[in-house]
Amino acid sequence: MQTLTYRDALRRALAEAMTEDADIVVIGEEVGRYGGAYGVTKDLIQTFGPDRMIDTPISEPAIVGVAVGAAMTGLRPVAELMYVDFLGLSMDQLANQAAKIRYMFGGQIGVPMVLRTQGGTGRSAGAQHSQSLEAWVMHTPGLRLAMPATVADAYHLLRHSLTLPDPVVFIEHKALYARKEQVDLAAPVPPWGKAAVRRRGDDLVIVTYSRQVHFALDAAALLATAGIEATVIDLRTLNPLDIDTLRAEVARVGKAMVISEGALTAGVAAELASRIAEECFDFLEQPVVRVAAEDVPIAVSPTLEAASVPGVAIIAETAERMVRW
Amino acid sequence: MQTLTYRDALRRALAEAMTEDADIVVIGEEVGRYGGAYGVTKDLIQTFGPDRMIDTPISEPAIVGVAVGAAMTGLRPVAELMYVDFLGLSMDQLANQAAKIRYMFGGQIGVPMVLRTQGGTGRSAGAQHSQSLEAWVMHTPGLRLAMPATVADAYHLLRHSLTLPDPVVFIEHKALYARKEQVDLAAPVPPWGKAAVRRRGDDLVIVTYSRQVHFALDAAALLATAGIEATVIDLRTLNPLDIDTLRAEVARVGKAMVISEGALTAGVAAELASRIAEECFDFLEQPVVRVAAEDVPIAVSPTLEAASVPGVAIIAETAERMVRW
Amino acid sequence: MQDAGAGQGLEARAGDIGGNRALADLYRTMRRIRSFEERVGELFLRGESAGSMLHLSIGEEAAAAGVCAAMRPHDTFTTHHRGHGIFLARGADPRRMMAEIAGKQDGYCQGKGGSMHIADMGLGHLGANAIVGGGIPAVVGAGLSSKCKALGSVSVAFFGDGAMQQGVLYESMNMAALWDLPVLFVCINNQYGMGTRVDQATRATDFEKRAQAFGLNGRAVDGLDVEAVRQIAGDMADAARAGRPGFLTVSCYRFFGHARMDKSPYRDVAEEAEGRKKDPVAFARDRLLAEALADAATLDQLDAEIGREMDASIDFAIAAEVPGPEAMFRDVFAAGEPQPEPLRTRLDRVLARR
Amino acid sequence: MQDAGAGQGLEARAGDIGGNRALADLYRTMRRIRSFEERVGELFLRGESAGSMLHLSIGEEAAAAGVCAAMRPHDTFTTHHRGHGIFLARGADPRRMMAEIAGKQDGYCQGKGGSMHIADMGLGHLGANAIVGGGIPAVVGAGLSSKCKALGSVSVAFFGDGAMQQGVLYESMNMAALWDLPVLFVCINNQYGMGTRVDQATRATDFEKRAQAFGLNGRAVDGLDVEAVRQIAGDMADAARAGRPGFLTVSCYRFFGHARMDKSPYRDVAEEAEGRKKDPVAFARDRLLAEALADAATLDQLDAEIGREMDASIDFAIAAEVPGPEAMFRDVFAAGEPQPEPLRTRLDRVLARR
Ligand SMILES: Cc1ncc(C[n+]2csc(CCOP(=O)(O)OP(=O)(O)O)c2C)c(N)n1
Ligand SMILES: Cc1ncc(C[n+]2csc(CCOP(=O)(O)OP(=O)(O)O)c2C)c(N)n1
Ligand SMILES: [Mg+2]
Ligand SMILES: [Mg+2]
Repeated sequence: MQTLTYRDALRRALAEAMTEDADIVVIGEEVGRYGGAYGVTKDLIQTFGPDRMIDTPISEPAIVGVAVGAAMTGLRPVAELMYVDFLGLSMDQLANQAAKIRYMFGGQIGVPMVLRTQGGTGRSAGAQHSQSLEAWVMHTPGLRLAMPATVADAYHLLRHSLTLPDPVVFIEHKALYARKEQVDLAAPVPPWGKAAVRRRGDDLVIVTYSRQVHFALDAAALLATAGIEATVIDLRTLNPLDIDTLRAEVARVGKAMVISEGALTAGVAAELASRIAEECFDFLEQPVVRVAAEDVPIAVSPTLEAASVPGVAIIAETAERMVRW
Repeated sequence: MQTLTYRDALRRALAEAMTEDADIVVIGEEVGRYGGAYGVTKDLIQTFGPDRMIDTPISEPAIVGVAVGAAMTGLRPVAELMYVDFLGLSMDQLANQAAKIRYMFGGQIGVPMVLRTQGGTGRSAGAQHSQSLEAWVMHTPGLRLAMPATVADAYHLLRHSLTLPDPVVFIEHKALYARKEQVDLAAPVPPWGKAAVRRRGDDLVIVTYSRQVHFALDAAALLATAGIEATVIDLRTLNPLDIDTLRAEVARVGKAMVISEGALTAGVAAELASRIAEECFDFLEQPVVRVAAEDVPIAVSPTLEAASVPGVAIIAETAERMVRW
Repeated sequence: MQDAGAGQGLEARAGDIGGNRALADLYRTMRRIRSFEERVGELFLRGESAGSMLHLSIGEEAAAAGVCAAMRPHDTFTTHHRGHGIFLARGADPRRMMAEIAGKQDGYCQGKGGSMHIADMGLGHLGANAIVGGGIPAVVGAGLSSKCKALGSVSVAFFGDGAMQQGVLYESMNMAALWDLPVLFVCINNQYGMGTRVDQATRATDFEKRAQAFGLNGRAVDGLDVEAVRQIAGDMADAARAGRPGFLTVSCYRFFGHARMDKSPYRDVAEEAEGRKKDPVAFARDRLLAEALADAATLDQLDAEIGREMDASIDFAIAAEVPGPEAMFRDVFAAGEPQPEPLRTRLDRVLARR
Repeated sequence: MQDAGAGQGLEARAGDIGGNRALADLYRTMRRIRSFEERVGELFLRGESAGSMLHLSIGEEAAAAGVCAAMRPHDTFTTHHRGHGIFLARGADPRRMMAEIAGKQDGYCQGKGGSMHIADMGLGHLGANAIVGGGIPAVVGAGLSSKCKALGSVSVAFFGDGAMQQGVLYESMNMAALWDLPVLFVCINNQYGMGTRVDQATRATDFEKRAQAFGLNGRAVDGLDVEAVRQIAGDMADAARAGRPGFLTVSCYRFFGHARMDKSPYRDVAEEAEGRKKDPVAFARDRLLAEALADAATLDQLDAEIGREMDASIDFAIAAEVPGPEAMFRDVFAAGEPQPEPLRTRLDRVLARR
C-alpha cells in the first residue's frame, strides 16, 4: 500500500509502459520539457528523452493525425490533447481516420494509439476549457473510451490501454489530478471493460464514471445516514460498456439513477438510461433518472460553474426522492 | 398544389429568403458556379451574383468560422458543409465558437447563422461520406438542429431557420434530394419546434426524423395490411425537441419505437428513448425500443451499407414483435 | 481622474503631458496596460479572481497600443487568451474588465466569460478566445460583412506566435487575400507558447514570409518601439481598408510565466533578464524624456494617477455582485426563444408523478 | 502476360520495349494507369461500380509514375480520393483494385473501402482518403516511425491543389520540418478542385513558396514530362531520407469531370482541348519514338496488351463475390476484442423477455 495521486499514478503507468515497450512515444503540447499542463508527464523527459517525449507545436489536428500515421507504422503513440475541448479541432483525424481505418481497409491494419486528454469542470476555466465531451467519442464506432475515477484505475486503465490493438480515448478529470488515495497497485482490479461496484446497497443503483463516482459515493454516504443504501457503479470504460453488471445490479434493486458531467441532451446519461431501461424494464419500479449537466455552456463564474453540473447535493436529494417515490 | 423535389424546395427557400433579406449570403464549397454538390444552389448565382453566393476554398474550419464572424457583424450567413462528415473539421468553430458566443459574452450578441449540410447513407459513399452525426450537434448547448423529412419541411424549416437569432444546424438527407411530393407551400405547417404526426394509429408510436420518416411510413403501411396501426411522429427539429407531442402520443398508446440513422450508442435514439421513458413511464407497457444504425462504420459495399442502417423491413418486423409482445 | 479610461480610450488624453501627442498618448496607454496587468496578478493573489487561467500581457504593450492606435471607431477585432492589453488600448473600462476577470455580474460578460472570453460589441471587440487560433476566422467574416455592406471598417485578429502553427490561420489568410478583404492579422510574437520557445515550435520563424506566400501584405516590426508599431500598423490598416489584407508580426518578450501558476522554469534567469530589457514602456518613457517631450515629475504623476485608477478597478471588482443562479439559463439562446429546461424542473416532473 | 502487374509494379519490365529502361518503364506505368482509369469509367457505365464517387486520374499519370519511381520498397504513402494511378504506379494489382471499386470481397479492402479508401499495407499504401487533406498528417507519423526506428523509409503524401487550402497541411509541413523527418508532400495540381479553378481558390498559386516559408525543400515541376518528375522526385526523396523534408507541386490538367457524374460545365471546350494537350502519356510516347527508343508497332502491341490486362480486371471485379453480411461487424475492432453487438441480437434480447 502506498499513497499516490491520480496524477502520479498516470505518470507511473506511462513510465512503466514506456520502459517495457520501446515503441511507445508521447506526442503533444508541453508533454516534454514542461511536463504536461497538469504535471502528468513531469520529468519523464529526463528518463525517456525528447525523442520519446515529443513536444509539438499547437496543432491539434496534426497531433492526432501524426499519431495515426505513427500507429500504422510500428509505433504506439500516446497523443495528448491538453483539454478535451480541443476535440473539435481533432475530430476529423480521430473519428474519420483513427476510428475507421481498420474497418475501411478491410482489417489490414489497426491504429494502436491512445489519445490522452482531460475534461470536466472545477477550475473556472470557462466554456471552452471545462466541457465533458465523452459522448462524441462514445458515439463513434471504432473507438475505445476509458474514464478513470480512482487512482488505481488511472494506473491500470492506462496500462491496459497501452496494450490494445485499437484506438483508445483516455479522458482524465482535471479536478482529480491532485486526488490522493491509498492504493496497492499489485492488488487485482476488474478486467478491462468491467465496471466496478464501489458500494453496494439495496435501495437504488447509481451508475456513473470519472469524477462523478466520488460525488455519488459521497452522496451515498450521506444517504446512508438517512437510512438509504445505494449501490454505486463506476463504469471505468464507456467502450466497452459493461451491460452485464448494470443489468445484474439494477434487476436486483429496481431503481436506477445515471449521472454524467456532460450535458444532458444526447449525452452519455441518455445511453445509460436507455440501456438500463431496455435490459431491465420488467424490474424497474420507476423511470431511470438522469442527472447530468445542464444544457448550457459552462460559465467562468465559480458559482455558475458549480451549479451547472451534478454535485453531491443534487445526487443525494434526487436519490432520496427516488427511494421515497 | 405543385410537384416539387426536396432539392427544389430548399433552393426556393433560399432564393425567397435571399430576396427578402439582403443580409443573407451563402458561403461554401461549390455553392456558386457549380450550384452545389447536390444541386441545391443551382443557378442561384445568376440571381444573386458571386458576392452573395460565395464559393470558398476547401477550408471547412474557416468556412464555419467566417460565418460566425459575419453573423456577428450584420450578415446572416448560410455556411455550407458539403457533407456532415466534415463536421469533424469544423466542430471547434461550431461548438466552441458559434454555440457559445451568446452565452460567454453575457448575451451581448448572437450568431444568427445557418449551417446547411447533408448526411446519411444511400450512395455507396463510404465511411467518411455517409454518416449521420446529428447527435454531436444535439449534444451541444446553444445550437438549434433541424432535419427535414418532407419537401414542405425542407422549404418551411429552412425559411424559418433563416429568421432565427441563434445558430441553426440544418441537416438534409442525401437520399432525399430527388424526392418529389405534391405540396402546397401556402398550406399551414406546424410551427418551428413542433413535431408532425404523419400517421395516427393506436398500436404503437414510431418516433423519427429525416429519411427514416419515410421508411417508418412505408413500414406503417405494411403493418396496416397486417392489422397493426402505428402512429408515426416526424420530429422535424431535434432542438427544440417537442416533448409534448411525444408525451401525448406515447401516453395514449403505451408502446414506442424510436428510429435514427445515426449509430446506436450515445446517439439521438438514446435521447429520444430516455425522454419518452422519463415522461411516460407509467404508460409504457414495454421498453421503448431503439432501432438505429449498427455501431460500425458505413462500408462502401452497397449491401453492407444498406444493412447497417434501419430500413423498412427491420422497422416493420420490430413493430410487429412489439405489438405482439 | 479616478475613472479615466472608462469609454475614453479612443480619445487622445495626452494634452496632459507634453507636446508629442502621439508618443505621450501611447505611453499613457501602455502604462495603463502595465498597471492593469499588475493588478490582475494582485487580484489572483488575493484569491478574488475566477480561476488561475490569467495571462498577463506585460512586455507586449506596444503591440496593443500601437495597433489599436491605428484602428478607427467602427473597426472590429478578436483577441487571444492574452488580450487584456489590447482591449484596454481599445478603450475598455478597467473596472468592468477586472469585474469580469473576477467572474462578477458587473463584468463585460456578466461573469460568464472571464479573462479569456471578454468581449464588448460597443468597442468592436468580437471576443477573446481560449482556443489558440479560435478567433482568427471570425475577422475574415467581419471583413466580409464590411465589404458586403460597405462599412469601411477593418477587422483585426490578434494572436500569439503559438497560433502560427494552427491550420485555421492559413485558411483564414488565404480567404482574406482571395476576397480582398479589409482584414489585418497581428501576431504578437512573445517568443513563447507556454513553455515552448518559438524556435522549438517551428523551423521557420520569419512569419511574415508565410503570409507573403499566401498573397498577403506580410510585414514584421520590433515591438519595443510603439511608434514604429503604430506607424506600420497604420499603413497596413490603410492598405487593408483599400482591399489589401495584411499580416504583421510584432516581436516582444513575455516577461512572466504563461499563466498565474507558471514560474517559467524552462527559461533561465539570464534569458529573462535579457528579455525584460525589451521593455516598451520604459523605452517610450526614455524617449519622452530624451526628447524633452515630458519631464519626469509629470510622468511620475501620470503613473501614480494610473495606479490609483487601477487600484480602484480591483475594489470595484471585489465589491461587485456574483451572478445570480438565474443567470445560468439566460443567453444560451436569445430571449423569447425556446430555452433549455433546468435539471430540477425536469426532475420535479419525472419524480412527482405520484 | 494477362496478369502482369500483379505485385510486379515495383520491378522494371521495360526490357520488353527499348533501350531507355527508364522512360519505357515510365511509359508503361502511365499507359496502365490511363487504361485502368478508362475501365473504371466503363465499370461505372455498366452499373457495376459501388456508387458514382469515382475520380479518374487521367492527365495526371506523370505525377504518379514519376514520384513512385523515386520511391523504394519500404517507403510508405497516403493518397487522396484521386489515387488509383498512384497505387497502380506503386505496383497494385488492377484486378483487386477494380474489385474494390466494385465493392467486392476480393478487393483490397474486402469491398468496405471502395475507390476512395483503397489501401495495401504490403505496398506501403497507408490509405486513400475521402477527406481532402485527411491523409496528410499520417505521413508525418510514418516519418516519425521511420526516424524513431531508423527504418530508412520515406513517407509520401499525395494530394490535390484543393488540399492546399486545408489547414492541416501547414501543421503537417511545419512538424516535418521541425523534426527533420523523411517526408515528401506531393501536390498534384490538376488546376481544379471540383468546379473551382485553382486561381479561384487562392491568390497565391506558387505553392512551393508556401512550403519554403515553412522551412521545407519546396519545388515545382511540370507534370507533362514524366522524366522530369522522376528526376526531381528522386532528388527530393534522397534529401528527405537524409532528413530534409520536401514539398513538390506537379502541374497537370484534369482531363475529365471531377467525378463520374460531373460533365464540367464550368469550363469551356476550348480550355479543355488546350488542357488535354498536356498529355503526359502522349508526350512520353512521342519521345520514345523521337529518340528511337521504341518503334510504334512495339508500343501499339504493349498498349494492346495492357488493354487486355485491364479488361480482365473488369471481368474479375464483376465476377467477384459481394461481402457476406457477417463482414459488417468484422474489423470495427481487432479480432478477439469486445465487438459491437448487432441490432438484431439486442432486439431479440429486449423483445423476447416474455
Ligand atoms: C487550441 C488550443 N491548444 C492549446 C491550448 C493551450 N494553450 C493556451 S495558451 C497556449 C500557448 C499559446 O501561445 P501563443 O499563441 O504564443 O500565445 P501567448 O500565450 O504566448 O500569448 C497554449 C498551448 C489552447 N488554449 N487552445
Ligand atoms: C474535407 C473535404 N472537403 C470537401 C470535400 C469534397 N470534395 C471532394 S474532392 C474535392 C475537390 C478536391 O480538389 P483537389 O484537392 O484539387 O483534388 P482533385 O479532385 O482535383 O484531384 C472536394 C471539394 C471532401 N471530400 N473533403
Ligand atoms: Mg507566445
Ligand atoms: Mg485538383
